[in-house]
Amino acid sequence: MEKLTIDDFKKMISLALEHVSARSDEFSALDAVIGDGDHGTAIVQALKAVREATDRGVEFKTMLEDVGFNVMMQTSGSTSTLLGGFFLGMSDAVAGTELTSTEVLTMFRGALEGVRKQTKASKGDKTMMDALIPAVEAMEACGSTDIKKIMRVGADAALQGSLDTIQMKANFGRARNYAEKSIGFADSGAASWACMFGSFATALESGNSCD
Amino acid sequence: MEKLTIDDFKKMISLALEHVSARSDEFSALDAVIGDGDHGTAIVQALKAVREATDRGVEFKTMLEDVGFNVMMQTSGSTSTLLGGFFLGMSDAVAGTELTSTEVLTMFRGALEGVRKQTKASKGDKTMMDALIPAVEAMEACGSTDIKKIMRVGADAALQGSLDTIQMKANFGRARNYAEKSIGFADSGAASWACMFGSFATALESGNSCD
Amino acid sequence: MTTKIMNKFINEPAHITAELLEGYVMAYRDIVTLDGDNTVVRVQAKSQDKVAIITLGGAGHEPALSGFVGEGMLDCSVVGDVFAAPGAQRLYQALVKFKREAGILLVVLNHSGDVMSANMACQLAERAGINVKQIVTHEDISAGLDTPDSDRRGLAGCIPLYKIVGAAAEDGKSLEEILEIGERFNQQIATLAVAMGSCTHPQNGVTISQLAPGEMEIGMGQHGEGGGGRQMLISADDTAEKMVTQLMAKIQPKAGDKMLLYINGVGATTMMEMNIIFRKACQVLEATGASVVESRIGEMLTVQESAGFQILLAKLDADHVELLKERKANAPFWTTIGK
Amino acid sequence: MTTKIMNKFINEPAHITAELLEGYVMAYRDIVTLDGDNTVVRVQAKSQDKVAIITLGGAGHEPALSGFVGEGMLDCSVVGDVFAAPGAQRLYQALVKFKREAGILLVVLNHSGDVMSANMACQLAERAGINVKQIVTHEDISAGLDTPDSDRRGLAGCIPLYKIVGAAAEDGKSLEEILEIGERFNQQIATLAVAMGSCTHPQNGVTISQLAPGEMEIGMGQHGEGGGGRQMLISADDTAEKMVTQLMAKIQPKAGDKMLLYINGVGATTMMEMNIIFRKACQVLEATGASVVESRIGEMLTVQESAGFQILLAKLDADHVELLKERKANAPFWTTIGK
Ligand SMILES: Nc1ncnc2c1ncn2[C@@H]1O[C@H](COP(=O)(O)OP(=O)(O)O)[C@@H](O)[C@H]1O
Ligand SMILES: Nc1ncnc2c1ncn2[C@@H]1O[C@H](COP(=O)(O)OP(=O)(O)O)[C@@H](O)[C@H]1O
Ligand SMILES: [Mg+2]
Ligand SMILES: [Mg+2]
Ligand SMILES: [Mg+2]
Ligand SMILES: [Mg+2]
Repeated sequence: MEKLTIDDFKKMISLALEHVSARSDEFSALDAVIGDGDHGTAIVQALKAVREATDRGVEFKTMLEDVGFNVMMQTSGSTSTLLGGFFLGMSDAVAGTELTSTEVLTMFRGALEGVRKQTKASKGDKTMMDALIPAVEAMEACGSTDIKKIMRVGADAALQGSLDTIQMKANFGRARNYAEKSIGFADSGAASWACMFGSFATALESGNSCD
Repeated sequence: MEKLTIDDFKKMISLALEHVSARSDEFSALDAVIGDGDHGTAIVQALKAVREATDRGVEFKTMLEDVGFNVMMQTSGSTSTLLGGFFLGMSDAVAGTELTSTEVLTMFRGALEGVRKQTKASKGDKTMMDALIPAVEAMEACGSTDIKKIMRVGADAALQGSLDTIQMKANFGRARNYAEKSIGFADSGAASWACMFGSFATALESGNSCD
Repeated sequence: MTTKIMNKFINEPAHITAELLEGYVMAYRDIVTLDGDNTVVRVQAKSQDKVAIITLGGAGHEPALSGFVGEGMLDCSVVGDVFAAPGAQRLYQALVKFKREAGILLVVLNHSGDVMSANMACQLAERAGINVKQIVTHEDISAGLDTPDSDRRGLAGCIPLYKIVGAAAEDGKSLEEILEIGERFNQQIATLAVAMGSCTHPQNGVTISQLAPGEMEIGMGQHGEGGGGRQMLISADDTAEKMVTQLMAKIQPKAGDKMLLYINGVGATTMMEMNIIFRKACQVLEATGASVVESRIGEMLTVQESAGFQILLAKLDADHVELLKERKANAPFWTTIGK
Repeated sequence: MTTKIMNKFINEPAHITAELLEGYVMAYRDIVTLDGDNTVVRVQAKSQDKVAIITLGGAGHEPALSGFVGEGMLDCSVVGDVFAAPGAQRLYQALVKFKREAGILLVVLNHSGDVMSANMACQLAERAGINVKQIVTHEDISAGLDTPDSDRRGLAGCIPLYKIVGAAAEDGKSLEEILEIGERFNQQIATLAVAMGSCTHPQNGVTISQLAPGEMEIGMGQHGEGGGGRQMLISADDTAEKMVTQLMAKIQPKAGDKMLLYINGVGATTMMEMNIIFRKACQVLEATGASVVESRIGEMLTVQESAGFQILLAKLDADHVELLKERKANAPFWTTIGK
């Protein structure tokens, strides 16, 4: 797979919404352990707003900007700004109606930068960054030009990163106050973002529409 | 037993406080079914105030007035006024340091009148009146001049009256709002007043100090 | 009855009332103070030529009743133990303190303990030549619309009444005038309570009128005593509509009427929920063409940690609106800037 | 996590925030109104030449934060969903509406969602030439006395801050002056929370940070997130003493200091209990020779039906006392008559 079209991107988002929705209760439960128990609700709402804006998109830069603002307009909580930053960062990095594999990498690097504008959290702080950073780094490191392959490598790294949070002590977000007691459960955001990256990869692999 | 002395009266009150305290939780439980669950606490507090004032008494009229006011000063709730009225009514009816059997009857008739000034409840309304009215009526009807005997007759009638409340529907006090649902449990006040009358009788029968 | 572990921040249960009143007057020392045990009075007494407004009632309903002692509302509240009317003798002593030519208005909630204490205290007061009149509140409609006044309880409706008679007294009106204004309001207000989840009596740990999870009871009393029927929990909108419809049957609002609509939280129910209830209640009410000119949502008269609330609905006359909204009041739990 | 039967008066969970805000502005229509979704503003706008005060935060904490919109306090609150910061874009739109020469002060509670939304909105606002400054509150001491500001949460301490900066803005002070007054207060206030019994998230029924009956936790956060250590319930006096001693270690009151002492109820804990807590806290505090000149007991910032409370302790400078007590405020949940 050498090009990523707007339609491909729409499929990625659709499948992410579907999979994340199916596991929503699990993410809320994780958030209840060391947060306020609403991450499942929040991430589903946010992805709905993402999908709504993606649906009306025809060009990457404007669509991704629209997505970022729509998420921050329609939804609430940390996830609103983090996911808003993610898509605004993508929008800053790319343009057009089709992306090459290099542009896809640029887009995800932009996404990471966009999130970094919102939070100082880095790897090891037990946040969604523990899924996102390894994912982007692995995608860049894999050396392939097959977008399908690149996405799967990112997804696997995100999943591993999310599992790694189980042993971490939280330093950011509401969970910080639990300190040592936060060890033993995955971070809800890392888990949901890993699920999202997994869906991105599957959507490209399956080839058929996922709605 | 032909005379009731101040000391006898003090013994009656002491034993009533002792017995009612022992059954306090039961009276609160009954009050919880159709009231606010505090009658046990209330009647014990009230009898403590009664005893405190009785302890310093040397003459019936002044002692009983002091008792009435002390109850209404130191304690709270319906019981405060009902018991206050009971002793003020006694005070209105008798005087001296010893009472004959006729005077004892007059005293209890006065007590009933004192309570009647406070409430319009009568027999069958599922209140403490269902213990008090039968008690006073039975004492007057029994024809004996033995104060011990009179007191026991009153106690038995109070007990029977209190048991009769189980089948009654409440018309007075907080319990009124329960209407039909109030049937099946004794009224807490009837139960505690019956206990008090029972203690009065036992105190005279036992002869020995009960503290 | 069940006794559960008592999840309350208290010390010796027998000291609850004394300690809570002490804490309360410490926190609001600019406005209220204790004058003898269990008697809360204003720091800056109202002038002697005006009618004094006194009330009485058990503790455990905070901020009621003492939260409303202050300029433009109550001069004095005489407090009983938790859920218990104060003794008549204590109330009588307060009447003696506030004895004055202008007279005293005693506001009594219709609960048998309070009524008995008030009656006995007034008997004693009359003998002492004290000019005191009673208003008995009885706005609970749960016993049925045709039930005589004496058989209906007084719920949180006493609170706007305090504001109305308090402002009238501050205006210098006579005892007879104030009585008339207050009784007129009394006839035009109705309250209905709903409970969901019970409370624990803080002195003996007894759970009063237990409700199963998912159950609610409309017509609940102010001490957890039951009332109307139990039913499964329904939505906020359905609850609000059901309750306000019953209240409207009593008050009969018409187009152009000026209404008071309060939601009084009794404990655990959140203001979030009460806002949602108010929304629907107000919509249903205003569909008649009547308009809500005075509203409040909050915990005014509570029942420990019970879940539930009371809806208060009243038709206001022009003088009631003025006294409620345009006269200054400065009590710890009720401040009106006034005009 | 456990999901229990949700004993709440709500309708469709997804509509909670919209409906509660609708009900709220209906009840207090003289004072507040909605200006777009989730944005509460004053009915009578402050004049353009004065600094506007805006805050943001999740719903589910009623009466906070929107309860404090009104003359002399907030001009606007931007509300997120239950326990969730509003999106940055929505907040940015409020900043656009309140754009003015005099500038905008944005009061942000230190919670990562709120901080992230505020930062992004301020980035957008700067690009649009809007003059906005932030004050971030972080008075929770549960993370330890030496913990940097950025790692401490903002609890109910924002509420007296709203009064102080709101009054300063109404006085016509400049944005820089207001910022200085507010930051000075911010450094002199400390808050500590205790929880007993958990709450249910009203949208998903999840029970947050469950505590066993008879257990309590000092240092609890504002959304049921845990904090300090759990322990068995102790008496009210011991709890108050323990908490106020920790607060005093931070604030260091000395003889002659003028203090603020508030008890903020978070839900199910009764005002009866809070009065008892206040009594002891005040006694311990005043034993230092400092005196409490400003106090409140009540539910200001709640956490659904959680049991527990927060103690707020601050040392007040002369201007803080004046702004708190002598300036008029007229918000639905905060009225000061003023001098
Ligand atoms: N400051 C932060 N930096 C990075 N990630 C964060 C931060 N705050 C929260 N998160 C992420 O967001 C997740 C919680 O999201 P959510 O429950 O939707 O937000 P909220 O904390 O506002 O309730 C956390 O598990 C974490 O992964
Ligand atoms: N109006 C009344 N007339 C007669 N007895 C009453 C009346 N009100 C209450 N009682 C009696 O008092 C009992 C309740 O007493 P208590 O619990 O101490 O008072 P309260 O109802 O104030 O909590 C009732 O069971 C009943 O026997
Ligand atoms: Mg969360
Ligand atoms: Mg009782
Ligand atoms: Mg009682
Ligand atoms: Mg949240």
